[in-house]
Amino acid sequence: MATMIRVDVQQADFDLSAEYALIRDIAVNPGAITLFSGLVRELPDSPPTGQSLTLEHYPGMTEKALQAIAEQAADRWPLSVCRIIHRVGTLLPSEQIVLVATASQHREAAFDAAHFIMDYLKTSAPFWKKQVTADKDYWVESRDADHRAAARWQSPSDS
Amino acid sequence: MATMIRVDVQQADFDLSAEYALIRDIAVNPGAITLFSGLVRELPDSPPTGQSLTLEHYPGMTEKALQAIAEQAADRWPLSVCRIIHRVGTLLPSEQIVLVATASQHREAAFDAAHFIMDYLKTSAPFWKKQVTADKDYWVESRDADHRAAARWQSPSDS
Amino acid sequence: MFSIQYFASVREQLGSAGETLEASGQIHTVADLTAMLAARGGAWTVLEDRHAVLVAVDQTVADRNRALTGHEEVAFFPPMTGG
Amino acid sequence: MFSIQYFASVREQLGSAGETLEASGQIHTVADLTAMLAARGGAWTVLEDRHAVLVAVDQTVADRNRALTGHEEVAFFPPMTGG
Repeated sequence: MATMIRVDVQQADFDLSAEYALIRDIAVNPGAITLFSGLVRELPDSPPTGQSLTLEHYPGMTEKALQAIAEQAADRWPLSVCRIIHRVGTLLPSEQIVLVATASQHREAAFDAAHFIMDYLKTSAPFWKKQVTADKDYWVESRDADHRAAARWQSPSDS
Repeated sequence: MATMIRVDVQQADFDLSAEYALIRDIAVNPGAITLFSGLVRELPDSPPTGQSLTLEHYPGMTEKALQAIAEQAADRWPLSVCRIIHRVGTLLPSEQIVLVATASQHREAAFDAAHFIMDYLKTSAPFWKKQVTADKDYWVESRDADHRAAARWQSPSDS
Repeated sequence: MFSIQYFASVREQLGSAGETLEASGQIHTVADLTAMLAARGGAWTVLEDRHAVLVAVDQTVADRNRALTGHEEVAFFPPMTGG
Repeated sequence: MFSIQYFASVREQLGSAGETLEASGQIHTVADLTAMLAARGGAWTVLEDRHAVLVAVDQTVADRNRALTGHEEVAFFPPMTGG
């Protein structure tokens, strides 16, 4: 089945509602749409004022990496639509960072594909987060848990 | 952690955008919001005109069943918001049937809780679907695959 | 008094959405109540098919051996297909 | 000519976002290129730490033993943390 794939890397905020409406319009007879939105968290141990998160990326490679992740998902699950938007630049707590949306005839496929894409995004798309607080700046470290989450999608025959 | 739970059973359509905006407003520092929307599928082997799906339910029990499913999810995953809306009555192809939305600090929890709720909904909430086509009406049969999907969430220690 | 409800295909097969039934000394469990209804014959015998028909007592799914006191709301319906 | 790019903490540690480097007969693999850069000493030695620094060749993550012809875009960066 042909999957409509679209990926965007942008500074601008995105409109989840508009993306959902578009998917309802273009998806071929979808029974199930899963949307995942990732937001900037506020660090509880630090004064809220002055907090921000800066997302650096590797222009050129980023779009290719997102496209490759979406294509992997489309190969693995019967999706009619696969949409990824990832923001870059400086974001404040509670702002939207990332949107993943999948449409399928089956809820299992829509859920698993969106979850897979998020797990892969964390470990294979060239984004880096710098956390800024009132008193210091630091690069967010890669988490073992994220690598384990991504590895979980590899079946024994893939490895 | 206290989870804000809200469930509704209604004939009226729902507004996913408004639910998402509300969750962003009320969720405590959410990092992850998962939304799942289930839509009426069009049957490919039957003329599109004249197709509809009628959802019957058991008033009184339905709300209790949805609340119980949401509470199970909230016991199992650290959710700040858990929202279920399920429509009843007669719906046309591509109309929205069900919305499940979860907010958590962690994407894993938001994804798994929403998926769990959908799987349980299918097998433990008193809804029944009647498919109407141009030439016949029939009750949709319960699927073994749905029972297997729900059973998958039971850990050995639960059973 | 039992308040009895029938839903979906069960409602259609029986041609009834519900009824009230006098409690009786013979009815101690869901299975007893079901047997009494099934004794009407015809479509009513379907109620004894545990795969085709589920039971809820006071709006919670219950086993056939669930005890009844005579004041419950008992519902019969096919396996659920929502979502 | 190699087009070399540095990102995130690697960029900050090196104080450089990138450079172009003449291809040379000594550079046959990513490991050779990395060794040449690390030979500058100081912060540059971090490039040889395979856990701390990943490499992409022509915008695809690559192993250190990946062959180079001298015309590639090579990027060095820490493990990714997007999403």
